[in-house]
Amino acid sequence: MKFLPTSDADRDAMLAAIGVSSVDDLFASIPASVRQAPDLPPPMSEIEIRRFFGGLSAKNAHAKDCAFFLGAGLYNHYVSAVADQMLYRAEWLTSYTPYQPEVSQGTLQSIFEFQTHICLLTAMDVANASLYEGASALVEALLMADRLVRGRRRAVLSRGIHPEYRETVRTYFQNLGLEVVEAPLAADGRTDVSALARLVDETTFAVAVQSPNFRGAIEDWAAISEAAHSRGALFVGVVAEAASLALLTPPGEAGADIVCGEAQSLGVPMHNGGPLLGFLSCRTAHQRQIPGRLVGQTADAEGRRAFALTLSTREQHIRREKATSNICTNQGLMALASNIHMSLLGKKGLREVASQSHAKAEYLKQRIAAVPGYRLPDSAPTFNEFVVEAPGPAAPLLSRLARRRILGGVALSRWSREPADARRFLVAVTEMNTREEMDSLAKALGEST
Amino acid sequence: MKFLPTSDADRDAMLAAIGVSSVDDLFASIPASVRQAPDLPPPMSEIEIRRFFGGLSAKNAHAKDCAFFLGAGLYNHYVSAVADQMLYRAEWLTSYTPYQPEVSQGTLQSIFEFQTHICLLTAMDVANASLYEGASALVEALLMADRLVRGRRRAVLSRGIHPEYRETVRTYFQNLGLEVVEAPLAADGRTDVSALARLVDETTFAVAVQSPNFRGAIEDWAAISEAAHSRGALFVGVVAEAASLALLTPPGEAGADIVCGEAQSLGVPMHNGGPLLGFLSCRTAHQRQIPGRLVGQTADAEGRRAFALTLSTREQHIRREKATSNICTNQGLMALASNIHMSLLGKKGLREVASQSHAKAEYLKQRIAAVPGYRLPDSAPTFNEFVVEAPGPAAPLLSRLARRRILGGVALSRWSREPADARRFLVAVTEMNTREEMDSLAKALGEST
Amino acid sequence: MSVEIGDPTASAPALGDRLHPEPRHEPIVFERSGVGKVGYSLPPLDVPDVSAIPAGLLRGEIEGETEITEVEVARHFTRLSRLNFSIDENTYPLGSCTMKHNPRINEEMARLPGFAASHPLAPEEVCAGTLELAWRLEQSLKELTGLARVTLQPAAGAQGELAGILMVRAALAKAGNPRTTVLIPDSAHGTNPASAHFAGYKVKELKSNARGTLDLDVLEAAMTEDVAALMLTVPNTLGIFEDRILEIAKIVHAKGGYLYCDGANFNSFVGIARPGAMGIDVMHMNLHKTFSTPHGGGGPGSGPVAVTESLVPHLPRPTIERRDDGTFFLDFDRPESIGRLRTFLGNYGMFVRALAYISSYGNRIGEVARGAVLNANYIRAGLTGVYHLKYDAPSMHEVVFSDKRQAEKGVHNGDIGKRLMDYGFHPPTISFPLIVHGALMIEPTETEGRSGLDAFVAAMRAIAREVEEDPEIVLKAPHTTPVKRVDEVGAARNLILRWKPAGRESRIGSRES
Amino acid sequence: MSVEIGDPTASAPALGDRLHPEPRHEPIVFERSGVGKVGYSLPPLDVPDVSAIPAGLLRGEIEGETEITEVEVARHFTRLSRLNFSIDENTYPLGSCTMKHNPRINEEMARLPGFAASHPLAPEEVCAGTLELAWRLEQSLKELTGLARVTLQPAAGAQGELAGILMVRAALAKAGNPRTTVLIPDSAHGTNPASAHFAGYKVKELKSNARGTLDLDVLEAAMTEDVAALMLTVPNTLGIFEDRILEIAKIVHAKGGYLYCDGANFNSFVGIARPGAMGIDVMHMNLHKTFSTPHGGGGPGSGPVAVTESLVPHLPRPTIERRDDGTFFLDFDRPESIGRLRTFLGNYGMFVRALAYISSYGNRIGEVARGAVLNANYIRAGLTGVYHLKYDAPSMHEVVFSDKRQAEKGVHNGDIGKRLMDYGFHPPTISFPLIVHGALMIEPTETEGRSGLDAFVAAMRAIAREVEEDPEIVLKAPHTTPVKRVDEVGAARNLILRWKPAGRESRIGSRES
Ligand SMILES: Cc1ncc(COP(=O)(O)O)c(C=O)c1O
Ligand SMILES: Cc1ncc(COP(=O)(O)O)c(C=O)c1O
Repeated sequence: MKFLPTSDADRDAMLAAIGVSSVDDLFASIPASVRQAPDLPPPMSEIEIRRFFGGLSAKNAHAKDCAFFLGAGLYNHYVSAVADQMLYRAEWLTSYTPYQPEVSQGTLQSIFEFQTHICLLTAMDVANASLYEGASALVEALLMADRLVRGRRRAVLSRGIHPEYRETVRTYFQNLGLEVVEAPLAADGRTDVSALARLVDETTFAVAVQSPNFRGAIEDWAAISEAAHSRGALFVGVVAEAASLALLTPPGEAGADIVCGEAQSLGVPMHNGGPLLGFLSCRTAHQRQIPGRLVGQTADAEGRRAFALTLSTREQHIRREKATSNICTNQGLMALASNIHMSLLGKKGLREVASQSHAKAEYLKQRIAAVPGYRLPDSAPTFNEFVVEAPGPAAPLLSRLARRRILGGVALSRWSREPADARRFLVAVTEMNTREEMDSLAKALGEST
Repeated sequence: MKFLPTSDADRDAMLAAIGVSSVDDLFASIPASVRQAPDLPPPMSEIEIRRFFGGLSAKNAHAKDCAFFLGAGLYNHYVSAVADQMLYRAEWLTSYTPYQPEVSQGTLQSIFEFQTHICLLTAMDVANASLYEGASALVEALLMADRLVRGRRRAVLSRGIHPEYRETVRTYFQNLGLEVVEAPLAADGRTDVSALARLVDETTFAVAVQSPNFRGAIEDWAAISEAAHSRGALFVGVVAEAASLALLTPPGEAGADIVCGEAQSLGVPMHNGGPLLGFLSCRTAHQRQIPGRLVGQTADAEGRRAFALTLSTREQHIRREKATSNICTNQGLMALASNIHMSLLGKKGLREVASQSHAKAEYLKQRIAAVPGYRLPDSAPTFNEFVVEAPGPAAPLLSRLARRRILGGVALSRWSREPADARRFLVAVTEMNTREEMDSLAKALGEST
Repeated sequence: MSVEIGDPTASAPALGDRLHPEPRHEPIVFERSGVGKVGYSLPPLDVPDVSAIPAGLLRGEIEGETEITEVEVARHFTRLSRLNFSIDENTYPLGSCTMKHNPRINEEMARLPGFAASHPLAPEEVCAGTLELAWRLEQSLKELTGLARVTLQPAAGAQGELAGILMVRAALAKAGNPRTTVLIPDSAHGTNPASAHFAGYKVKELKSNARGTLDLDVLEAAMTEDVAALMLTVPNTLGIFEDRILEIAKIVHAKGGYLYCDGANFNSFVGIARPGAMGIDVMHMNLHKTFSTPHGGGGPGSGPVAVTESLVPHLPRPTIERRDDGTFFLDFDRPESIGRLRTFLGNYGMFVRALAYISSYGNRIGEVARGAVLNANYIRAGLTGVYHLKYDAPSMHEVVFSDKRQAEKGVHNGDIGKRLMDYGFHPPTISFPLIVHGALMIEPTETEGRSGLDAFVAAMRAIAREVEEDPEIVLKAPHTTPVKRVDEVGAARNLILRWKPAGRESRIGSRES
Repeated sequence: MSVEIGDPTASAPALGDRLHPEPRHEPIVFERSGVGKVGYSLPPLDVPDVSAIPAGLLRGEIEGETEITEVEVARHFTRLSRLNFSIDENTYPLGSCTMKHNPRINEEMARLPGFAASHPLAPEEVCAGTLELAWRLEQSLKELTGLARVTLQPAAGAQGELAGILMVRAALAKAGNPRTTVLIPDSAHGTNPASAHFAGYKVKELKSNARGTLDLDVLEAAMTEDVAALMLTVPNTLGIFEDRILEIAKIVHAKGGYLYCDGANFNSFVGIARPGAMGIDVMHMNLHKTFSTPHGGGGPGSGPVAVTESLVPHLPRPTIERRDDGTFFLDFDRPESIGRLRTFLGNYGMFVRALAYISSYGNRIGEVARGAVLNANYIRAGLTGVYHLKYDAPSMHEVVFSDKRQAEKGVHNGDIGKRLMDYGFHPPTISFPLIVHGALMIEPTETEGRSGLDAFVAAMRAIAREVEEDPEIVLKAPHTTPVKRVDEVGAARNLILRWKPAGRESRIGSRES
């Protein structure tokens, strides 16, 4: 086999050294009754793999061959060629979690740089080395808040949080005796802050709100922070479209205790939904309760600056069931991709990506609002994503557009049974969209009424 | 500009250190009258470059989206993923010719390995580090022969040599007082060896024959070697489809003095015709007349094995107009790609590629011969390429097929004015072609009669 | 770029560094930043440059972010990468991590635009290829595990463990009582108890017997009606296969419990034997171990979970289903599902790589296990008598020695690991299993050739000799790495977790309240 | 893989290597070979396995070829690569070679299937994109050179020189007399005389004046009716611009000769001034220098040649033409063409990269030259007084110092270059220009930042100090490279030009007759 470097001659010599006569002898401890060769097709060569997977790939519409307006927590932002090609380097691709700092300074320093970027973007003190993705990052943030605020069992979540994030929270919470209550949205698409405030009480350990929220509306961090802190709850800021952090007031500036979410927008391709890049940042005061890996700066035996994993006593391999999380493998390579991306675009570029995305979204809003039969139900300011209400059911409409190589949006009916939502869909715009694409979407909508 | 790391502040500080007030001052020695800003479009971003070049790429039919049977000196053979991705490594991609061995051992050892592979495949003693491509490699081989055989001015070339190789020879020879005569092909598609023998005399310094020749026919090296050597001329074996070297008697075994040609088939993508990979190998006795770079094994100051460029006194940077060639930059990265390819496939794989290509070609020959109105004019044995004669003009026929995503072959009318050739085209087959593709070509030919 | 000697008036480097004046470390990317530099460009805005966001919701510039050019970024990350050890450099025998060769074709396939640039929320009609690929991966994993269904959703092994235990809990709850406890051998990986805990269970640790395996009497005693599941690693983290697996399953099932298998070590019997036939009810796999998706310096991974029939109703939502007409769809209508553990379908890019890997071996995938076990036993044979072997039961894909003998000379497993770096190898795992004090957990994987194994054995033997003749050389190791031994204690004592402009660093450590 | 210590019974490494026992070199790929190993697989043959080739024309197995697996190949070439210095590691100031940053987007574009997997002999209708791209590149180069047409065919600069001189010869021959001689300044690169020679011309070398530029009196005297062309490098290899270029052109043209420009140094004025306006009739460019296509360890390059109107009929065949309807075609019907210099259209992959590069800068491409000249002059300012500067005329993109002062201490340019390696830099060019004895030819290129230039200057100054205080450290350099100083003389004395199985090597050197 082409991946197996042991020739028959080598194998025989090795068996002799081991002192057995066949490789089968080494499997003696596996009961014969459970052994069975798999019923799989014969091995495929690279040429066949390219044909087969190439064929599967060709069956999918994607951002490189369609006018693309899908979002809902996963965005088609610019990824540089330098970042893409850097990931091919074996030193990045085929190394493990940097347990041994003397031979892992590359990965360790890159994580340290990533942690710094996240702190700067969220305006927080400390960030971890990554989490799986946005939804589980929110779970980790809430569990962290629960550890920090003893004796309270309830988390208040805005309905503006991505529905799959909220569903994930329920999955994790169900057996931990933790309770979730959801705060409604107001008519303008934002969280109804007064309703939320009424739900917060002395049993509430955390208030979590996402901005821009799932409908694209920009929330008022300050008011929410006030609602949470006034009752002694922690304020968890959730960000699912991290490109917005370069333009909008970061949660850290509005008093967030923990910020978490999805950083895919910052240099990670869509990958059909994964691998993504969960992140979590917090205040220095809370850093010992942070989940996941942390890299710290230190020195080597000769006094040179060096980096190492640190505070491991929080982690499962030492703390076991008392660990701050069960996470072990995280999203290392995606954190590297994002570090390269943020470093390359930097202060100016991250901002320009955000402002272009917003300006283009505003243009598309106007174009669609002008199409007879279509309206924008929400009045709150948005960043780069917004809800459109069609004259008829949205899902079939979007399927019709897809056949015309326009991926026009995501139907809300996927997550909502509300009748009104059956005619609604989310449209996302980024710096990658051209005016022509947006005009073509508006035109196509006009034709499909 | 994104590729220019000098900020305005840096620039000003640098100007101060230099002692001038503006960058323009540094251009004072260029007459004002010749200065002019270029009339080019504004700078393009990566996103725009991807759109623009992606659009141009999409206009071309290629081997990944067509049934592909084009050859004529450029073949669609398998290239491994490991070779492709290895070329991204900056250490290979962005280094220069290895003038400084202490920091170039990677490139030097790889060339040494490449030289060895070429020697093994051609059955010769010495090979150089690469030449531009096949046609200029033949020129270099002939000029080398001319230096080795003093006082003779005539080279005899078989008409079976790729027409663009022969045209290149004429371009180079025209002003050097060297003469070319061409030996005809026999009816079976091979060189007419007796006619060739008659053309060889004591004014002939070299006899060059290609096998498989341009029509795909396998030549009889031994007879040609005899014809050349009997008159004291050197025998230059030309190989344009290097995959054949793993299956057919190598020129070195048949007494060739110099072997040259095109190694693109050995791990280099088609690249629309370039970069390719010229090669040249010879006998030890002639090594000091070899053109181009050579890497030799030596030792470092601590006695460890090391490699370095050697015999540079043959080269232009030292010998100037007396150099064995004017070549400087060669095809380094392609030689690396080929070294990786040959090393990976090795003894068994190179052979299997060749035998599969041959077997598939034989299958297609039969299928096409069975299509009414089509015939195979040549009777000589072929490797993986052969001439087909259509009932009507070949060029328009091939254009029709191309619109059906079948690149069925190359019309001989491109190089030949002979009436019969107007209806003829070359068909090449490799291990990449499937039976289905070949059946679809035969079917399409049947339909287009 | 050597900023330290960036000043033309700087004097020659200090004597100690005379031969190697170049600073060995790479500046932090923020230190390469310079006012006014740009490394990117975007197309000019082709719509009106409007902002419809109230000023109060806008931030100022991102203070401290970089200003840097592409060439500096390319150089920075290329230089940083060269400070890493990788599989493509040499043997990486990190026990339990299965550091095998990552075939390059898998990377190529994962980058096909129909996968890398696709979106899971596109209309079903234009997702036919992505759905089919995931469905085919599930079929392959079903065949290899001999279990009823597989969820691909978990992002890594630990999340797979949680998903598995949550499904067990759902099934038990449905049956009337979720129970309170999960049994876990003391040799287990830390994620096992942690995952059980986050599923709401108490953890009861089972002491391993003298063979290093599960003691059936201990199990019998602990296996009450209160126990939801036994989490067993097969083979266990000592590389020993629980040869009484069938009896273990009987005992667990007899009390209505579930047998959970941590499949991180599936590499040792994939294609040879089927967990389903062993009585295993639920098992996670690490695609980034057994199925060769690259570790990427700490992920991404992917932790599919295979389950027995009775747990199928509780699989995470959605499942991927095939219609009779051969089309595929996502089934969200699964009322008894535990719900979701994350967004979308999982780490899809890893699905592509893993299916490409499985396709490369096809029905010969058992060769992987055979090679892995052969190699581990070859190393065991080469080091037995040189290093102490606490448990001498037959080894599967890895062998766990200890530093017992070397410790008498004051040299510990960590020191031996560091010294291996000088010999050009990555150290073995030394942080666990906890039941072997001073563990040297060695997993060569099947992609190491004999000459590499010989070289590794020779190095381990040479180090053992050094411990006898010249322990200092080992205690002070490594001597040849980009940085010398790193002060990990110092990192935890004075916490510096992010870069700050010079001068402000000191404060960080102290800011903690 | 350290095969040297591959034997488990091997003893500890020799004392000298105690700290660094790992062998520093990588075995030759053939030494990794092992009987029965395979690293590839092909699809099963889907047609009858026939051979229609007479046995007499078949070879036996390729004796000595490799048997090796993918993992070993990946590791071998990854490890080998790490022995190379590259632009992405640090400043690479190799004079005349223009080692600038190679933008990664260009690599991505060159790999698009419509370029990388396309064939130039496909029917014209399905080559629209490849033809248009090449045509657009010609248009850009016409605009930048101010000349009438450009051929993209030459594979590198040297072949471009030959093509250019052959066109001159064709034009002169057409006018009745091809003439016999080409004039070349003594500062020229070796390819110039070599190319002139292969075009059938005698070479007359012109002595440069005290400024390092062409002496007009010398030119006047040499410029007879027998001279076909003057081959001038602009700016010359000393980095000095021939400020009397207009008079030079007049003198050459007055005698009916052609002015050839070696454009290898176009990087210093691209986008600032146009060669056509200077009276240059024909000029080659190195896409792998000015236009950033990567050097790849010695190529591939691409050497387009721009020509004035009178040479257009003689361009190599075919040219790429645009029809009025906007479609493109290849024009083979060019009776006065010099013919072809190679197969197909040229190094097409380099066309893609170069056009992407030109597109990235667009009308701001002059910034390239401005940056290159600024950087060279900054280095010149930093090293003046430390190293001897034979010619002090203004520098453009490079500056040529010499080892004159250091030579008094017995340290030569080669030693200084080797010592630079210890400081983390690639040496400058030392092999030419021949008119500067002990040359240190430094070309930083525009993609080096100030901090990098400062570091380079500091290193050069530190070395100058070392020459004074401790010359041994420089004479014995490098100290920190993968191999120590390499015996290049030995390589030429005992020629070993290929690997042979152990035992047979010795014979190779002696086999020569
Ligand atoms: C035995 C064992 N179980 C579980 C895990 C956790 O898997 P992951 O790191 O993918 O979460 C690991 C890997 O670290 C392991 O070795
Ligand atoms: C001044 C000069 N002329 C000509 C050449 C030859 O160019 P190439 O190496 O592309 O053949 C070079 C490059 O080495 C050069 O520096």
